[in-house]
Amino acid sequence: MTAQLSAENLTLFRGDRCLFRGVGFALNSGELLILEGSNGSGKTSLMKAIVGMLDLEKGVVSWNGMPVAEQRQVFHGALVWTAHRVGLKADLTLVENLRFEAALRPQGSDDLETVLERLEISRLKPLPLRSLSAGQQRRVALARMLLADVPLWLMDEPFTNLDREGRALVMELVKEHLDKGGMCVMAAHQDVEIDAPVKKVVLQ
Amino acid sequence: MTNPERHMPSMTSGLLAVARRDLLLAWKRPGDVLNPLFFFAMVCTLFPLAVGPSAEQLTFSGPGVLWVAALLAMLISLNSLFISDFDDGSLEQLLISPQPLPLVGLGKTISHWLTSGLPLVLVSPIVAITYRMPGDVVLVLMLTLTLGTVSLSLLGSIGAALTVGLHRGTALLSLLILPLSMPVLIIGANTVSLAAGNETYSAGIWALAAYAVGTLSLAPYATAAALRISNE
Amino acid sequence: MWKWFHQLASPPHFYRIAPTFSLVLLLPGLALIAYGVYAGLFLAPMDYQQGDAFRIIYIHVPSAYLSLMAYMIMAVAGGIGLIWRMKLAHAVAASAAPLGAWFTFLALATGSIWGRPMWGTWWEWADPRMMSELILLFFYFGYMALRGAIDDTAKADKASAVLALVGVINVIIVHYSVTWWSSLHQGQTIMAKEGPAMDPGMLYPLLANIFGFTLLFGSLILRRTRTEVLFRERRTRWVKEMILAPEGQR
Amino acid sequence: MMESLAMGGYGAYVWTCFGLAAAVLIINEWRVRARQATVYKEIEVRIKALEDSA
Repeated sequence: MTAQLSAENLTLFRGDRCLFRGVGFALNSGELLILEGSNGSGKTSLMKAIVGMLDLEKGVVSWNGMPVAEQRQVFHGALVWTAHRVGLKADLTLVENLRFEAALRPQGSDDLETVLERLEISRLKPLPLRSLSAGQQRRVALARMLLADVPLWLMDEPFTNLDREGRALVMELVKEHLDKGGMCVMAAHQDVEIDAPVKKVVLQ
Repeated sequence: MTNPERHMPSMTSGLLAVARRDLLLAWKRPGDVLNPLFFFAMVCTLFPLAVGPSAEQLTFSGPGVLWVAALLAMLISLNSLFISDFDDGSLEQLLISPQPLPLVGLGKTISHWLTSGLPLVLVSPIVAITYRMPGDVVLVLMLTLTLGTVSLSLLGSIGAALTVGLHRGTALLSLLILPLSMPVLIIGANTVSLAAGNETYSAGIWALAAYAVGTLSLAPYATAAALRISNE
Repeated sequence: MWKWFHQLASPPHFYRIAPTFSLVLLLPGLALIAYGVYAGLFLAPMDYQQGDAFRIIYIHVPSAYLSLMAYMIMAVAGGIGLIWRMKLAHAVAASAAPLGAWFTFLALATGSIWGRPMWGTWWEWADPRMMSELILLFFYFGYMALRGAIDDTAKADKASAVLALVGVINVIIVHYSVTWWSSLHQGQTIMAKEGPAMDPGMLYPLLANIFGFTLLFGSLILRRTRTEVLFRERRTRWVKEMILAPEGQR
Repeated sequence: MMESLAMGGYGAYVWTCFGLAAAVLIINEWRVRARQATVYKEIEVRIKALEDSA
């Protein structure tokens, strides 16, 4: 059986500089893919290339055996990407932000209240995002992931700005997602302790 | 794992959600809406000061001055169309949402028109009266401004999408948008002048309407392409 | 055919053959211009209305024609580059812009000089062709400014291609709206239209100059593109090998 | 001879235009050549420097 998310021979240039060359992987449900490498090694760019934001010099990313370039909308409907920047509006409240996100992609059965309780940000509901700490904003981005009904999670440095407790929570959530048959691609420069089948791509 | 009744939001829900969100943001930051209006009023004040306040002068140059001022005010408001979304990363999120990007961009443009074009149309009669424009001509002015600002919002969204994320984006945006907007200015201002001179002006209205429909059907695709390129 | 086209579009191949092609265009171009200029200045009969001033047409019309053609090339090449991801096409578009701007400038300057004895003014706002040409120059400025503002070449190529495609539709609309506008403000003399029934003695030098200028333009754009290709490929192996090759084999 | 150069009184206009055209063509020809030379030179220097250090 072909992997759900696969990539072959990905090569990307930024201007004259080659960020990575010949990167490939195959990811099935229940598996975690970790992109390793020091800062500036192109982890974020690789992630952007996977979601189709960057023009690859060479290589194909496939979703269910079909190139994502040919089914962009289907693929984007199957993923949530927690980028380096949370990508939420600072002037809107937590609920307004999440309600907006909900209109964009398929939503799961969990209701907002439960998810916010779980992430321990329920009491921050009426506040505009700009009055939240960086760590709290991260948790709102996690709520966006939990609320969406998508198989593929992409997380760029999910542990930044989180305390020990927060990091444990992220690992727990990812583990649950994988156990339900989801997939996760994670860029991280520190060790990730998740009890699940792990694949790695190391960038120089 | 995905639930069997997993339903994808409809095509237009992204458009509506984006438009609603931007309107909400504008509501929370009224300054962004008011500044172009103040600018419009001020430019209209500059002209009588520069060329003289005689009634004849004002009726003659009124349509042109109002139109130029409206065009510049639109230009000012266009600067911020994509910048804040670009800065906080929500533009990236829109690019990878399962919604068609032309419609997402259109949603932003609609909200832009509602918060900049429409207020200009509504404020223009006040300024027009000070320029001694008769009532029926004011109506023509409002009609041309309505159709014209729709085109300007749409054309402007292309320019804003092309320049988002560039250092010297502001000056560049004017350089890109002003030549593109010349047909709108020419037809809009002269239609009002014709109406003021009691001549037939319907051709101008039709031309503006056709131009608005044309940009409405083409500009969203150019904006979407430009947004993808700017975010590479 | 397709294969031949692809080979032609490969940067090293293009770089090698461009000078030859450029020369093939340049020599007949110069010959045509030499004839066109000489015949236009001294052999063509005088215009009964404008006297000898009409001879400016031998510069004005070819440059106005090239100003539009360069814009078309820019837009078409940009479109090809966007759709088929052909790098050479983007290099062509990048080279066409400054050349087009120069010819637009030439058309404007000669038009203005021609206008002085004919209209009695250096600049006639109500002439639709001059206005269209002026706005075309603004389009060129915008295009070059956008290119200049984006550091990443690949990104600049794509963004400016979108702008050129949007612009090419608008250039046409600008022309129509300016024509309509000037029809509202008539009263001043508009430049007499050159009818189709032009004396052959006047027409042939004009045709010679149009073709000659076009060939010269083709030669310039080929060589400009060649430099552009060299610059863009500066880190590739073929450029390195070419530079390190012994003098005679370059 | 002088008469035909005077262009019936329009000589100044006509000759300026032809002169301008010549200037534009020459400037462009020169710019194309100059740019090719600079770009080539730059690349040559850089590649040779890299080659020597290697």
